[in-house]
Amino acid sequence: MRQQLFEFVLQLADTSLVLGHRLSEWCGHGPVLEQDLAMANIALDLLGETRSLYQYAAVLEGQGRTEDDLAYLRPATAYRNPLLVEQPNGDFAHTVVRQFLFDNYHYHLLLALKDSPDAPLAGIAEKSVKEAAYHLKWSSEWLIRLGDGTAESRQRLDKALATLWRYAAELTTPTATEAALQDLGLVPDYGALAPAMQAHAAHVLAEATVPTPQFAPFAQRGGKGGQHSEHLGYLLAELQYMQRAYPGLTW
Amino acid sequence: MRQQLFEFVLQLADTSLVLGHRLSEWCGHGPVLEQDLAMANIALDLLGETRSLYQYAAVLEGQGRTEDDLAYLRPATAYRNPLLVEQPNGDFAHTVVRQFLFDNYHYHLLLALKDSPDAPLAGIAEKSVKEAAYHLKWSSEWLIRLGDGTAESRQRLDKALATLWRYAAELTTPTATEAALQDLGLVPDYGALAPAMQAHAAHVLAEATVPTPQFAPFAQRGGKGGQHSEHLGYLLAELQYMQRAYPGLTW
Amino acid sequence: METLEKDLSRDDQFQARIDADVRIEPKDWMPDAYRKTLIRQISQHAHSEIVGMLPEGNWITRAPSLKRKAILLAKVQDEAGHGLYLYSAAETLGASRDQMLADLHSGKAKYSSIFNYPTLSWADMGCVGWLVDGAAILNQVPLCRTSYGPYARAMVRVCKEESFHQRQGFEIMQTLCAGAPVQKEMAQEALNRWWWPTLMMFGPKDSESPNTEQSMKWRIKRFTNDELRQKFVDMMVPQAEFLGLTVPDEKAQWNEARQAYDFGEVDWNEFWSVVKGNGLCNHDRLQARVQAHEEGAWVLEAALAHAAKRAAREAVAA
Amino acid sequence: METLEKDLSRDDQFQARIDADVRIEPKDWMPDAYRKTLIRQISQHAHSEIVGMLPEGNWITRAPSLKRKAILLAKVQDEAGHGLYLYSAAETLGASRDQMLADLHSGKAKYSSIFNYPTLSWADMGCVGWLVDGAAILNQVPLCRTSYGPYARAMVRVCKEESFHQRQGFEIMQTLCAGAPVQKEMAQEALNRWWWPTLMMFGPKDSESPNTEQSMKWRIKRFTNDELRQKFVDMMVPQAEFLGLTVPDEKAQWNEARQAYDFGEVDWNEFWSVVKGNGLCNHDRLQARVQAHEEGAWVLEAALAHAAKRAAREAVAA
Repeated sequence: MRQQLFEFVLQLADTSLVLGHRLSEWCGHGPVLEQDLAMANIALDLLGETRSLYQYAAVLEGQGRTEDDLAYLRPATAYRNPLLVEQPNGDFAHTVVRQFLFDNYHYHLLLALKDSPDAPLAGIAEKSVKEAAYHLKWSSEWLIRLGDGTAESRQRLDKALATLWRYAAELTTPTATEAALQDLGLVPDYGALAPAMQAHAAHVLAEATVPTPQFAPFAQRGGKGGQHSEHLGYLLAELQYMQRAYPGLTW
Repeated sequence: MRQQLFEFVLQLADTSLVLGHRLSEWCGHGPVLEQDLAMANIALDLLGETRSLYQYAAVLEGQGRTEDDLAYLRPATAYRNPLLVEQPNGDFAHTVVRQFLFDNYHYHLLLALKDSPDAPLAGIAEKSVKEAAYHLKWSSEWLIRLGDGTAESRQRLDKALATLWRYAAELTTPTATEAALQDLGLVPDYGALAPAMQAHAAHVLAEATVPTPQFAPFAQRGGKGGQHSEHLGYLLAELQYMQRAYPGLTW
Repeated sequence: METLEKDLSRDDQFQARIDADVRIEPKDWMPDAYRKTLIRQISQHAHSEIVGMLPEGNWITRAPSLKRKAILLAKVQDEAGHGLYLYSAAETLGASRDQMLADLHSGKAKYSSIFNYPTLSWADMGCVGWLVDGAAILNQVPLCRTSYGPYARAMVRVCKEESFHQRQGFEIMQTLCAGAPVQKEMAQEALNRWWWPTLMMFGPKDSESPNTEQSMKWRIKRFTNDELRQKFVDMMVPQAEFLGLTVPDEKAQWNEARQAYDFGEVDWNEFWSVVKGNGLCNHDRLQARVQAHEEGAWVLEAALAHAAKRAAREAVAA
Repeated sequence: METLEKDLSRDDQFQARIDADVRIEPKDWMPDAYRKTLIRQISQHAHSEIVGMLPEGNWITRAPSLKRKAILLAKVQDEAGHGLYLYSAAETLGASRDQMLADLHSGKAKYSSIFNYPTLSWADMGCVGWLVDGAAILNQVPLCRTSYGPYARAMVRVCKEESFHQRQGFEIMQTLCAGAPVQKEMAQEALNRWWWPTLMMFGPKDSESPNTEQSMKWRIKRFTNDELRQKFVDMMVPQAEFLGLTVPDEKAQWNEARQAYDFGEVDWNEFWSVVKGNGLCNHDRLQARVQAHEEGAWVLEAALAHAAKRAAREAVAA
């Protein structure tokens, strides 16, 4: 059980780290200063959550590894983030759609996780759920603006939805580890999260005047099992460069 | 003298490695299959030259370092390539202009270097100059096609020239090391290369119907002294990742 | 009625040439179905070479030594070359490269599904060479004797280079397996990912492969999918053992009675799902090709415009 | 004649308020030259914050620990915030953000030349915090008492955060200097590159700085360039010594008679060359800003279009 919880916490940590990394790539290059700030802010929240999760994972593992060991010294095939979050930024519409799909899952997951009988995990969720609520508000509002904005923004949004929707299902498709933890009641039943997630998505898409995308037969998964897209390797080469180049030092 | 020759050979090796890396980024993404092949071919030639140069540099240094140690285990600030070759690929016009500026220098340098009294260096130059002649032919022909092609190709070429011409002067501006080796007659006087280089550039630009760009006051230099643009760090993070992540292994 | 008999007789004559192992050449008469089948197969093969540049191209900039980088770059360059002469072979049948590319980009034409799997570690460069090229060679060696001349001659060259590539891939695996524990783990992890997809490279089971019979009759194909798959397993299981690796299939055991390896059932759901576009990389691969083509269009236009200008100038000068 | 006298008297009154250290507020009358000088200075300052995000943003994805990554990201975010409230301060003088950005993108408006130097190693994050923010604070602390109210209040907040950033930068340097030899070398190498450019941050020599007198009279400026540069050297040379580093200037020696550090001559050719656009990163920095602006234009348009649609719907509903 401890091993499974370790794996699950690691999966969450990898997910926040990778998405935070992607958002931080926008820093200094955002479409307007206010949104540059907003994305840096979300990246910072995710990074904070990442650190708490890795620290807890390190405790669960009990092998003396640190948060930095876990983040910087594992190869791509050991990373457990779902495919969605490693997808490149693309244009702002891609970033917004990726964020919306993640936030809708992340917020509802944390909302349930904060009642987990595992106190440390519940504590992290309790702290992060407030931030996640703000993230979901931000990405929902932007999805609406882009959908119900100009012809160009709508076209870009449609393309982003067509590209990214296929990665949504993996978020709530339990791995064997997640299923085992769900049976133990440590992790919420994803099926139980679905109505609230679907209701929110339906509301936002309706406001955005966008029909719900249908990509069921093309749902992509693999990342949570270590089967990633080729994008992750480049991301990690950059993220891990310093720790790889100068092993064992203090910064 | 041996130390200076080591530095010079290292500078040439870094230069070929970095430009070859840039060209190889096109592999599988070239504008047409034939040019994909041509760029891979040039990249391969440059990589071959790189290896000969690093191997010779390692001998000159006499510290037991290998070609891979020299390529994979030095930070950006220790790299000695001129700024031109680390500039990103941009569109095909940028790649062609970067290549033309480099080839025009590289070919004429090797042509003179093959008469260097330093036998190993002369040997490397002798082998590479034939390849460099082909490279210069390729980039010259493409510069002409783009300049005297369509309105769009001309516009893209002009933009590439405006962006990259400022990096040309560094190639033939001797560093203290180069000047010392020139005094010793081991390295050709760059001033003596200038007429042939200028004549070739003038001929190609005329065929391309492009006026010679004038950017003298904005000539950029620094790379040969270790002052790079921020592009090099990312390139090296990728290039060096495996050796950094798994130090000391055989592949 | 006369025409029909004449056609029948042409068909018979054609088949007689095939049966006598006489090569069909571009100018020879051939049945439409033969031509279409060949165009589909050769262009698909050409597309596979071009798309196949991407998973290996993905590691050129990150190769762990300069020597490996040079070998890998040369290999990917060879694949571009294979693509070029396969497109040329298809052109001898009346297909145009533009149309073949348009079919690739629209999703109408296929390429080998194996390239819809990602390359995630350096060991994948070993597995792609050793297993993927190994399977390709088994598929392709019989094609050196295929009935259509230009295709057969192209395949002779392709197979020669492929077997060189395959040895390089095996050598990468050998080096990893003789290296540090972390390298051997990397090799095993890659084998785990690539084993089943390479078994799929031989196509559906014979019972699900309706075209096999006609293709064999035309000597475009000389072995069935299942025959080749068995041959592959029989070849690779001992090689994996030699490397000290384990193929991820508990059923892969020597069968003394059959004098062959038994092996488990391929996940055909996954096979069809990837064929239909749902592999991890289908979208990215096609996107990369389409993008290269669209973003490169102006280059080709410029080259054509310049050639036309030059020709006009030379005409005036003459 | 009467108007002129009235204006003169307004000018006198204005100067009298300045001399009495009374804050000028947006609705107060002010001379055109004062307004223009302030708009130029504040917008330049805002641009510097925004362009200044780039050299540090360059290391966010490569920060060597999660903690340092979080600190750096927060710092760059603060800079975006500074940019925002400095643009607001300039807007109180009648400048529009659109116009200020257009001037930045066309090259008409300047930003601090220090950001035209590249960040090449992690130690640069230390030097930028320690030296660049250190120099900025010396330039900016007097601005907390500057005569124009909104600017002065913005600077109070900016300076508070900057001094926090400066301490973080120094801490990076301390960690490097207390670390492995390779880390200390990295710190020294970065100091060698940043030392002289930071001395240039105080602007040209007083004898070459014609605007200083008027700016001091208006209390937009309170110390001369050379005074601040001396103050900086006097502060930083001992800090470098404390770190065990050597500033790259043999002339940097304590002068007992002056009770100050002597130091060498700044390379003013380099200074003017970078100001004129010839720094290593001028082109890339401006390009990055222009590109973000151009590629982001559709986002702003969409937001405005949506707001208009929503307002129209609400008007109908009301």
